[in-house]
Amino acid sequence: METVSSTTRVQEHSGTWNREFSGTVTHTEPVMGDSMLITFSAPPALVPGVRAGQFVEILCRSESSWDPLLRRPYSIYDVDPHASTFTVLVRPYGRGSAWLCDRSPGSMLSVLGPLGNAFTIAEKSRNLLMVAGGVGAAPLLMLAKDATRRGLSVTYLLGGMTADALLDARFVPGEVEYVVATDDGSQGHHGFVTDLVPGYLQWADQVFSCGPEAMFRSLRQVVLATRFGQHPPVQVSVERTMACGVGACLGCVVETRHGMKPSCVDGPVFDMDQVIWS
Amino acid sequence: METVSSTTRVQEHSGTWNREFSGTVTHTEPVMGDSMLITFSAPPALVPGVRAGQFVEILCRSESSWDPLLRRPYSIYDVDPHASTFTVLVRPYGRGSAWLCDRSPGSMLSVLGPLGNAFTIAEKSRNLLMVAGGVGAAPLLMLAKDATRRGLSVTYLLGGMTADALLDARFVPGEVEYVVATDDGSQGHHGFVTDLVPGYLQWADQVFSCGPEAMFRSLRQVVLATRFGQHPPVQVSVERTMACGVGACLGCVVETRHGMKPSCVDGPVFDMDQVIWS
Amino acid sequence: MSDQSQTSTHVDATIDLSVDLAPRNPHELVLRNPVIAASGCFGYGLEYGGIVDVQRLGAFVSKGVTPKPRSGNTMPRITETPAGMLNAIGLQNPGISAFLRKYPPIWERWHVPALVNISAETVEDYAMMARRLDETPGIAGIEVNISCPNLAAGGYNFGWDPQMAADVTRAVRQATTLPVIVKLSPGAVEIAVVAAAVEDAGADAVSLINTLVGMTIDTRTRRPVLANTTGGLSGPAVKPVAVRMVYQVASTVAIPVIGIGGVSILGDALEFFMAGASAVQVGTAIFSQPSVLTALIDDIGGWMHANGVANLGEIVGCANATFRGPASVSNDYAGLMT
Amino acid sequence: MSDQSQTSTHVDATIDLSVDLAPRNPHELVLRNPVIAASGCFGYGLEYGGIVDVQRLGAFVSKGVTPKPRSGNTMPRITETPAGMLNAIGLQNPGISAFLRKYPPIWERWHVPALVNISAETVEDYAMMARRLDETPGIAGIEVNISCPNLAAGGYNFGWDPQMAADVTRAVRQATTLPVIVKLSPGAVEIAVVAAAVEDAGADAVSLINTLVGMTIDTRTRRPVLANTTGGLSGPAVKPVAVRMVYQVASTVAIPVIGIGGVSILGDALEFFMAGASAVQVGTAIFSQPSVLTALIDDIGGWMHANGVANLGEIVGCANATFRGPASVSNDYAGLMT
Ligand SMILES: Cc1cc2nc3c(=O)[nH]c(=O)nc-3n(C[C@H](O)[C@H](O)[C@H](O)COP(=O)(O)OP(=O)(O)OC[C@H]3O[C@@H](n4cnc5c(N)ncnc54)[C@H](O)[C@@H]3O)c2cc1C
Ligand SMILES: Cc1cc2nc3c(=O)[nH]c(=O)nc-3n(C[C@H](O)[C@H](O)[C@H](O)COP(=O)(O)OP(=O)(O)OC[C@H]3O[C@@H](n4cnc5c(N)ncnc54)[C@H](O)[C@@H]3O)c2cc1C
Ligand SMILES: Cc1cc2nc3c(=O)[nH]c(=O)nc-3n(C[C@H](O)[C@H](O)[C@H](O)COP(=O)(O)O)c2cc1C
Ligand SMILES: Cc1cc2nc3c(=O)[nH]c(=O)nc-3n(C[C@H](O)[C@H](O)[C@H](O)COP(=O)(O)O)c2cc1C
Ligand code: FES
Ligand code: FES
Repeated sequence: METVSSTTRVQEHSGTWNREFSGTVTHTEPVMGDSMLITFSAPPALVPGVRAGQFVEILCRSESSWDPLLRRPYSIYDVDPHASTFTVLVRPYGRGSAWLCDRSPGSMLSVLGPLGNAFTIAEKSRNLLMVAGGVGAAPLLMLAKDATRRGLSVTYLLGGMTADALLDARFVPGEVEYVVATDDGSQGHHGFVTDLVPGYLQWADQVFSCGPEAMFRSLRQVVLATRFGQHPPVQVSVERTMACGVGACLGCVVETRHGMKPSCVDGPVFDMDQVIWS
Repeated sequence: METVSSTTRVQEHSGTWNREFSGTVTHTEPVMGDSMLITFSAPPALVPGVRAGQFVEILCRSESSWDPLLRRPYSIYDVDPHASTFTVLVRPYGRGSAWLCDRSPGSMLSVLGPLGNAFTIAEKSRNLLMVAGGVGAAPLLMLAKDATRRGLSVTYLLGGMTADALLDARFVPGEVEYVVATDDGSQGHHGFVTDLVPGYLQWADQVFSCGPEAMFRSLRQVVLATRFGQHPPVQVSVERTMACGVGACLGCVVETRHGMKPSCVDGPVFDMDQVIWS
Repeated sequence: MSDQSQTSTHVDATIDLSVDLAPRNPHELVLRNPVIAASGCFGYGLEYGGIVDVQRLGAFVSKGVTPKPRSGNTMPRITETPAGMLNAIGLQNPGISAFLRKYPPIWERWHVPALVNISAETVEDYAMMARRLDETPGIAGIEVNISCPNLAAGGYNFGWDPQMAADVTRAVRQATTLPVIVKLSPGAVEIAVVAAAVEDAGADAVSLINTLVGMTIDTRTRRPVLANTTGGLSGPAVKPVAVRMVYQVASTVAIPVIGIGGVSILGDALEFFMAGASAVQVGTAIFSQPSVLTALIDDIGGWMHANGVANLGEIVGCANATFRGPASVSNDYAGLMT
Repeated sequence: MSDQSQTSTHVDATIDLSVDLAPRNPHELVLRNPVIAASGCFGYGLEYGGIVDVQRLGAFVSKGVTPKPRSGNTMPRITETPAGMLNAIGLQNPGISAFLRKYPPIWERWHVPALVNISAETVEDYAMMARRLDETPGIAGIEVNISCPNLAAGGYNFGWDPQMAADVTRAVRQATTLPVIVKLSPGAVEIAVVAAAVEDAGADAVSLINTLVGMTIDTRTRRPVLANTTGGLSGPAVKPVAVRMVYQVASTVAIPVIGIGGVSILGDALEFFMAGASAVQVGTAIFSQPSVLTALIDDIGGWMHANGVANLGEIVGCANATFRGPASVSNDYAGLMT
């Protein structure tokens, strides 16, 4: 199994020079406690090509300001080809995300994307396990929707600090088995989301994960201890500070068995066993 | 005649440590073409002491940004002691003013002030001539309101590029003789506002002016050629780039007969004949 | 604001914010807290009356004073840059004599230590000013601004050359028993070498950085914005350079280091402490938010409380594997801090 | 965007955006316009495919190449600072041999001139790379990055010392007839002295500035943010320093000067031209807004049109009373420009 870059494909679909665009916020909606779903317009040519796992880079400042300087990457949570919109799920954390969560319908956003590779569902896979932590929920929800649309079985595990920080079930397609864990036990399993994983490994053909690095580590422990063995069919979407988003600056590399790879182009999705976990 | 600093007085009125405050925008109103009247709340203790000619320094960036770095000074256009608000008149020009004109009711502003000295109406003065150019209209309108409230006669001359850029007469008290000039002749006198001044110099006991430096220069030509002679009772509010606003940085000095004076403390209002016009 | 003051009083009882910036000097220079208003950004301590409670500060440094009165540069003197500003005030000041008559008598009645920043173009003039300050009550210490052109060296900056910097330091040291802080120039190729030289020459502490030299051009007039052509760059923009230099200097000298450059919020001050600074100076940020000074004192106290840090010395230099700093002078746990 | 391109075609007919960056070199280095993508910020000219029309650029500079392959520094390698960023990529690159196999054959078919940025730790290695580039089609010129530690001088930076900078330049000059641009380090005390030295040693042009050295500390982990501890500061934050240095260098040398540092909008490019730069490089701004590159070309053309400037040379150095720059090489009206 290989994760493939869909960058080239998007280009073909979309004509040239327009992956840097200005999007108008059309809708914002609070979700997962203090996070925000932000929907904005995108050029029609860009929308159909998007695949789950890809991201956009958003400039989090007004035109009158040089600070904060760099774009922030956000996974694409959803696309709407009819309305020609992208949706991202943003947790207010530092300066950029706080600014972003303050936008309202009508606000303009400078967007670069879609960028990066995507999760890859193998042809023979029928049963997919998704393991999400926090805002890692975003790309996996898009993947879950794609998969159910294609008639595949999906179990979607989500971990959060408290019940309040979880994704309301109404956002998750009915066909998906949605199971949650909270650090404080206020909803679902009391503990880490990765505690739930062993129960599904017999069933799953592939595992997809997105969340904090610590979650990947325990996921890896769990997976390596099972039948999946040496080359587990696990794909993880990693998070690195990024600048360019296109492989030009080499600021976002991940150490893999084939060298230092820019996670904005050769990722953010990597086969778990290709990454050298430090 | 001397222009006096009212800084000390404000302090006494207001108690300590609160001239740096957070104001909530309560009202915005387009005026003079693309400019904006912005009204925001101020601590009640600060409002009654304000005198025409004083200014506030406003931080023109969001909390998530370090840029633009410095506060911008804006003349106080009006105060409302009952509502406990200040109003400023802002022309969108560069980065700071554009950001400011984008605020809407509910927005928070970081404000420092009132700062600076004020126009001084001599005890014996009955007839006051005000000569304003562009947003220089702001402090003089406050002065005109004060003066008419005290029963003095006021002629208020305002120059602008076009009719559109002038202050609508409804903003000017009825008692004030309001005369305008436009560069393009679209309203009032076709030419500079200073062309109108000679006709009023016999009548006026004092002249007050605020506007671009070039306007001061022609005002000075006009005044020096008249009965006012060597020590004309003319006060001008000058504009210098400022940083601290309190006399600490010496970035905003005006060269006067008594040396380099910080215009944020010893100004912005200066006796015209005290300034060394380069 | 009064809430914050109460918090800080509360916190003060359990934690120690004080710092000695001149451990080698019998006079010592103990500040109640590590927040100092920087030279040129706080006038003579009077200008922010009614806005900042100057008595709460760890100390303040007065505007640079020179042997003779100076009217400063022609205007414009300041301009804004991305997340920073340029200034070319040109050391407008009344000269050492008028200065001594006017300000120290006021400061003598204050709680807050007043540090006097001095600038000159010859070694002799630095020494002369130090001698006159030495005799004057109301002055807690001297900050020697060596980012000045050396007339004897054709205008080459004192602060760029270890030898010239040491000469100034030695002359000042001999002229006064007051605590002497030497303020380093970021224009030096290897600022740590200059720091080591002034340490050897008798400095009680070093402060850094002074401004970087920059300029901007008004594209409408096609002339430099500042009448002086170039100016000093300060503010958040320079902070990464300042933190790096503090880190390098603190790895090299054993005297206290005072961090300067872009300090605006708690996190900035902590960065400087962790890089090896025992105190920070705040300059440009005062212009944007005067309340930053007292807020920093409160916030540092609050952070120490929340993080179980009883004494600021515990974190000074903790990011720095090769830290030598003041702890190695006054106590012996510096080696444990990495 | 397509609108803008049309405008620019229109403007191109009446004004001349072209610039020769190597008037002393028989090969010459004539760019169609003065906008160059900076080294390390535009990969190998391929990465922004589908986003930036690379063929419209005046030129681009490829990521620094070294004698041997380098896997670069460990992560994190970049972090944001106020109006700037720090990078410590550590020159990740495939090494000169793999580089030569991979990229010049592609560039050979391109219209846009490809400039190759080289870094090394010995004079001999610089010369060796220059020799190998000289033999390779598809390369328009060499940019010599001298902000590198000189192994023979215990790691002292080549770019800080006029003599060491001249040594590198001379060695490269002797190894190639290609246009040679020497990229200066802002760490030098007097960058104009280094510029004069490399001019004498045979540089066709100088480019400046490379990044300033900075660092930031993660106050939660209490460790430097970058795995490498320090990194290079770039972006709008450094622009005032860069403009000042370009101004000083352009007053000193007669070869073309290429301005680098924070260029993000038309006004920034104009500042550098007026300070004495014949062209600009754009680095960090590409990350925030890739369209900046072609927008700048359009906007410079539009500005020249609106301001009656037919040839960019008319404004190069116009803010600079002591400008010596390229006009004094290629024509004789430099003296009229102040
Ligand atoms: C491929 C990719 C996809 C992403 N998708 C999403 C998404 O869907 N939703 C979402 O909310 N975020 C997502 N992120 C994270 C996002 O890009 C920002 O990093 C995040 O919003 C914080 O940015 P900020 O400007 O608010 O914080 P900053 O102001 O940049 O950071 C504040 C402080 O936190 C530190 N910091 C910043 N980011 C992190 C981090 N991730 N972990 C730990 N410390 C950090 C900084 O060093 C700084 O000290 C994604 C990141 C990547 C690389
Ligand atoms: C005492 C005082 C009172 C003021 N009162 C008012 C007021 O009531 N209403 C109002 O709209 N403005 C007023 N101003 C001007 C105001 O402070 C700002 O300078 C103005 O809003 C422009 O700021 P900006 O951030 O938009 O422009 P910036 O981004 O700071 O400037 C954009 C460009 O214009 C240049 N520039 C900035 N200001 C000026 C200027 N004044 N003249 C020429 N070039 C300039 C800058 O150098 C820069 O190149 C006052 C200024 C002073 C000193
Ligand atoms: C307007 C202004 C005036 C200054 N005057 C002096 C001075 O007289 N003497 C001095 O040593 N430093 C002077 N400085 C430098 C500051 O003390 C400080 O070193 C520098 O601004 C960096 O700190 P900051 O980023 O917090 O401002 C001045 C700085 C500014 C902005
Ligand atoms: C991520 C990154 C990588 C860089 N790599 C190189 C390099 O390999 N060689 C070099 O000479 N300069 C390199 N630079 C410096 C830039 O070319 C440029 O000189 C500097 O960033 C200042 O310009 P800017 O402010 O426009 O970015 C790099 C800069 C960045 C931000
Ligand atoms: S963000 Fe620049 S290479 Fe990935
Ligand atoms: S703005 Fe600082 S002295 Fe006036």
